[in-house]
Amino acid sequence: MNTYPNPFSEAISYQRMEQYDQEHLESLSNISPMTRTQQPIVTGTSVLAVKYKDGIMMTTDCLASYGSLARFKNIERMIKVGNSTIIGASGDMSDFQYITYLMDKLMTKEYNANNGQPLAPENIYEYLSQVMYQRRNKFDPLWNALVVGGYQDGKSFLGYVNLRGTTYQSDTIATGYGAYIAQPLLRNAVEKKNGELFTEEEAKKLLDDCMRVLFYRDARSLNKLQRATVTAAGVTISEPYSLETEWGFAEHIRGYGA
Amino acid sequence: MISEPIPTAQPARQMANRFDPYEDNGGTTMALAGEDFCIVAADTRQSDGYHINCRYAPKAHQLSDKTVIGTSGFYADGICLVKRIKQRMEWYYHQHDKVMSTPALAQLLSVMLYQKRFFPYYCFTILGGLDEEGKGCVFDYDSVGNVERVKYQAEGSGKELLQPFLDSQIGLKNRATDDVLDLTEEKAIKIVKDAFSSVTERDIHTGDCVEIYIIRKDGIECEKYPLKRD
Amino acid sequence: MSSIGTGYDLSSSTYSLDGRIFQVEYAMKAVDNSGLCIGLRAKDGIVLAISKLVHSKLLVPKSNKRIASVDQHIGMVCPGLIADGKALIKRARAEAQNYKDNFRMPISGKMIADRMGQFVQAYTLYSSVRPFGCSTLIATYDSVGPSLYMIDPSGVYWGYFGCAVGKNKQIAKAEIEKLKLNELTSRQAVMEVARIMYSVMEDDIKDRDYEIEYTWICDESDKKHVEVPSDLIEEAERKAKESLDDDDDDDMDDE
Amino acid sequence: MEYNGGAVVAMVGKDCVAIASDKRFGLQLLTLATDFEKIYKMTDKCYIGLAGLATDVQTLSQELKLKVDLYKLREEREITPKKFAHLVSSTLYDHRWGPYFCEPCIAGLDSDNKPFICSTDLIGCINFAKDFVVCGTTARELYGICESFWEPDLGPEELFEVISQSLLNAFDRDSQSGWGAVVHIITPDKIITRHLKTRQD
Amino acid sequence: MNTAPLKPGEVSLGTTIMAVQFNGGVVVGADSRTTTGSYIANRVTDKLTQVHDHIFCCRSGSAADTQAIADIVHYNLQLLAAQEGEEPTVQKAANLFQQLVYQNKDALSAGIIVGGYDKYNGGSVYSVPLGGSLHKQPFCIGGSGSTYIYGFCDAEYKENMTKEECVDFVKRSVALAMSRDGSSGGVIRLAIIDKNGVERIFVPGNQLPQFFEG
Amino acid sequence: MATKTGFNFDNYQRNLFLEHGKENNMKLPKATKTGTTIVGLMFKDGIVLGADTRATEGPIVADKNCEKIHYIAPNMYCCGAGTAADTEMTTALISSNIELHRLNTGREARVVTAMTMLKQLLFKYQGHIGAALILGGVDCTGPHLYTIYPHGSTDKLPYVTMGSGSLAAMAVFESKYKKDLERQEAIDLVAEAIQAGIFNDMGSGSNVDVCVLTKGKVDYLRNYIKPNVRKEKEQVYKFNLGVTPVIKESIRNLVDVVEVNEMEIDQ
Repeated sequence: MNTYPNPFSEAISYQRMEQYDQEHLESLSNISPMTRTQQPIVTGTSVLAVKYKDGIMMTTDCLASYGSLARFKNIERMIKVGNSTIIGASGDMSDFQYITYLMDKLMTKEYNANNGQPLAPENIYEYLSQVMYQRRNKFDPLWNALVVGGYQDGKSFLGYVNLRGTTYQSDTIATGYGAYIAQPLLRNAVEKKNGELFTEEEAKKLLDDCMRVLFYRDARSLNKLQRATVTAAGVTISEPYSLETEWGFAEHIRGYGA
Repeated sequence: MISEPIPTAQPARQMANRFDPYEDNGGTTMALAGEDFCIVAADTRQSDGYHINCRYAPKAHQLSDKTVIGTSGFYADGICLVKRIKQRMEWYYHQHDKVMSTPALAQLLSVMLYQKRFFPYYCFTILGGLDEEGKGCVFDYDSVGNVERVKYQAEGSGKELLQPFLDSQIGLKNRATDDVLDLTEEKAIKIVKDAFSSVTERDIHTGDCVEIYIIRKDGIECEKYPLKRD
Repeated sequence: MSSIGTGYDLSSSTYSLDGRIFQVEYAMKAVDNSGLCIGLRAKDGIVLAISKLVHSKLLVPKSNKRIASVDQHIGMVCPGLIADGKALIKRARAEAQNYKDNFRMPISGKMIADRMGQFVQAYTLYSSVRPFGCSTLIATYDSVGPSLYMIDPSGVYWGYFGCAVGKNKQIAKAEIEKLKLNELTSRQAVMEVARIMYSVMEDDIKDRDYEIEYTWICDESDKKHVEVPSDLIEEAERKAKESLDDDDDDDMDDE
Repeated sequence: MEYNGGAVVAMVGKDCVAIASDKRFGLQLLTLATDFEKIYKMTDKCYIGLAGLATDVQTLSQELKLKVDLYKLREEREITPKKFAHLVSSTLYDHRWGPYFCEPCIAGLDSDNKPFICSTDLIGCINFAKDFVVCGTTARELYGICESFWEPDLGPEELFEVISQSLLNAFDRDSQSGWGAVVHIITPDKIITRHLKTRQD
Repeated sequence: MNTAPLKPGEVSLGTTIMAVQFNGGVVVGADSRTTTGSYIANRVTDKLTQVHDHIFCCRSGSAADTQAIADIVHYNLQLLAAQEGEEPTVQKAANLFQQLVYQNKDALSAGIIVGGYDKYNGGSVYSVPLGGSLHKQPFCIGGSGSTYIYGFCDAEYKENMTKEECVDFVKRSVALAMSRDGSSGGVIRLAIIDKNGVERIFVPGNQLPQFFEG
Repeated sequence: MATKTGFNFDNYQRNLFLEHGKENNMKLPKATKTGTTIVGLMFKDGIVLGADTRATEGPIVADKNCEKIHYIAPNMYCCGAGTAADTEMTTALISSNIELHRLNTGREARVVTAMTMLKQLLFKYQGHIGAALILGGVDCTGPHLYTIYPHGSTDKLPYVTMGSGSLAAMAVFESKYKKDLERQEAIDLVAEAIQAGIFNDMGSGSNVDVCVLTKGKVDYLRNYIKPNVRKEKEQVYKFNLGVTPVIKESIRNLVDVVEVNEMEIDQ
């Protein structure tokens, strides 16, 4: 039997297309405020920080990755805020630069007010936590895990906040892969000291040891680091330096089995 | 794997396409009401997946001389909720020149949770304290503000593990004999400690330390009881 | 300013017959009534100073600052009507932040002066508003180096090596002109400012309670606008008073 | 698991073991029967409790019973609980890629009357425990309460009270199990079976 | 997509691999990083697999797949050598690899470079990329890190290099790729294959050639 | 009766239907996983293997003291992480095959043989058998240590870790490993690595198992360290007898109780 093409089919399909387009557009516009969410693009890896005798010590490497590409190797991932606080960031670098700007804005406001009561690290941490939490409420998070370290009036402060506004304070903090790789070593070292604080040398060695392990095991890390301290003397961020690494044991490994 | 020749470097896509605003930081809270006292307890572990963020991140917060709140679930939401309640209490205090009572707080909390019905606080809340008559009271919430006044309640990651135990020991359920509950403060604290140590054995999200708030008419005491850290 | 308004002075949107805007000129009078304010640009920075009467013994000493920071590298003082000055400072801060919001860099001295000049000038155009009753001294230290600007109520602004506003400004200006500002360090400039302040104010202050505020922005202050260290102020004021006493002695000798 | 619901628990006592289950048979939240016991006798002194999809519970219990009986015919001796556990394990692992939807608990006394309990997951990973094992939709509740109530060296009657109280209070907090319970206490010389009075909601 | 993507949790050789002919033989080289996600599961992997006395393969892609293929080829070449009574040619080895990869292209993710020496052809290099095609080349690079050094290699490669020049070329190329590719890193392993046999060279991670970092 | 060997796929289609069918969305019960920290270390005279002892079902601890170091042969042991049943059955199967191999050849099996068997088995199942293994042993060619991933890839290294706690454990190894450690140093280092997993990874917990393999000798140190013993409970929850409501009771006697008359015995 022959079949005849439906003379209206084209019209119908056209109509349907239109309808589809309309619906499609509507659905797009409906979800558009929710789909603003991005993903991290240029990213930094772990931040490590510990409390020690004189204050806070923090370390990051100098790498910003673009996916698996080691794109920028001279990035500073720690910023000084005021004279007694430092912020270290892992995650998206554009968001971190925005946070840097926010901090500058906040500190300029404080500077202008000149009220004789400089913002304490706790205050900066609280502000930052609120910013992070409010941005997650807008489904437009700042894609970072941040560590705030500070030292003021003889008290050390160390706090963590991430893209969802989750916060905690601890004697040792590590973000990114550091949370899995370095944090066990840091906690162990703290427990071994039995409540005593690290000396500067001990803290340096501990963080360097952790960064070395991270360099061995984190594919987004670089052996070019910076170390920052916050003490009664203020904030210092060191020049980039490298660590000694060990590869000798691998020379005689051959193959994967037989 | 990364397929052999990549045309250009691709940005990382390790995160889910759509941002998930929630995180489950785990933790167990419980409260029980005695005749003239109330106990609110919460463990202090904050976790994310299999990772322990922090061994001491308090989940129970004192709101007044008569009220303590415990929240578990998403830590940031819990903290935000507690902050907002404290603010509302402050306003109430300045308007009425008195501290908000526990039942009034309980109602307020329900409203505040329901206000975020369509973007809820992902936290499981328990409010414990003394009511206007000085009797212990416990209010239990779901994440969108359903509230119930109960004698005892567990919430959070260890809820299912803990609740039957309380049913048996405080609710005296399923007993053929006429057992009478003589719940003294010491006994209640013992039960709370055992409850948490049992939950810690089996629930991976609970551990490190439990903070036990004992609310009496002459004030609140907080006792820390260490738990296993594995 | 001897002319009488004769009806052309009721609005800043109205010129007088000889092409003047009396409201603006009156505003300048308001500035002249202010306590003396001096800005000096030395070779490595800028010093700002302003004297002010303390209206009441109940005020906390050194409170009610007149010199404000607009950004870390910008100091600003508005001799004249205090409230007008506050409004200008607020505006300047907004301008500085706005510049940063857009360009993520600190605003230059030239730009902030220009923006503020335009703002002040806008208030000379409309019948519904009153020109600002204050001048504005802006001290900045940016990538080009230290610079000092002064905006008067008409909105006109110039860059200066040294300027003085307020009571006895003519005498102060004459004193400033004697200085070799290109060779002066900021520290020396503080000394000079204190000396001029005391010598010029002499008569007014004899029996009234006053304070002088000093701020600077120079290499020593890390290019940030801060108050001059108190030990330096003390030293400067002590020397200023000594030289005054010398002058008095001289006067006596003359008599 | 959640389709039919169910709770099984087994505990070790002093020279005795106990195994208990609820009696509900449901279709999700709808209760169809309240006489569905999930514990099956394998040998005189070895019982297995199976929680999970009812059809698999029955199929698996019959398959296991067949294997146990064949073992007896072939070997002319009773299978010991431990061997039985491995039998269950390998039976389940056979179905690694299409598993039976059920989790067994095994309780028994071996030839020296030493208590033995264990449970396995649905693909046969054995969990040898020295205190108690649980499975079914009420597992979380049971884990919590047993952890508090169980003590070493309980006599048969004490063990009965502990396992019963654990089970009753646990499944009262689980909507998918309950409606009666049965407890078997296995001692060297007798098996005591008790049916418990429970809430019927 | 007709090649298998990596299965969840699979271990991958993000990898930079390379083989270059010189007058008298070939040099094969590789980094030593094996990753799961961005965790480095093995930082000193040996990705140069000897499949016969004078034949090597460099593996990139799924570790499991490439190991399985290499094992099979290794077995077959030994069998072949015994049957034919002489060493297999590099081309034969390459053909075996090509067959395996092509016939199982929907199940495998393996990019392989075969390099070796035989008495008929001297040193030769073959590439077997993802789909299972076979390409004879004077030099060949592969793996995720290779994308960063195509330009460098094209610019620097010269025909008829001496052994020393060739080793230096491979070392610098692999080091450059490792410095930019997060999935490559660790140490550089090299093997020089010529008529005299195999010489292995090991460059530890702290003695890599240095380049601009910024 | 002909016995079928290998896996039984009878329920496969049915389960697909139950889980994904039109009106069904039954959840498959969770198989027991061992989140796990397992490690292996080569020292002067042999191999030290280590494991924690926690098995989990989702967020619940299913077994507090399970054994994750499995026997393969008298000179070989294997730690398993991943799906518990898979590690259990895979190692048991290979163990049995190695034993047959030993009987066939009349020689002690080599570690590399077991490794090859394991990797070929796991590769065959393309990662669906969720077993991540650390194989250690000493044979006539000396000590050997391998990791085998679920997809069938292997690594040969002097120190290895696997499981959810592998990062924590590896951190310890990377910062403290040295070549040619003494036996006790090696055991201590392994114990420290496992404890890093136990205390920092929630998938790992309870006790430390250690297995030391040297030429001709195996020391299986079950529960070598017990850092997580539960504290004494605050009180004992004993119930009065008769507290539970009973509807009916039946007793099945296993022993016939016969009244024996002493007199009759005497006769």
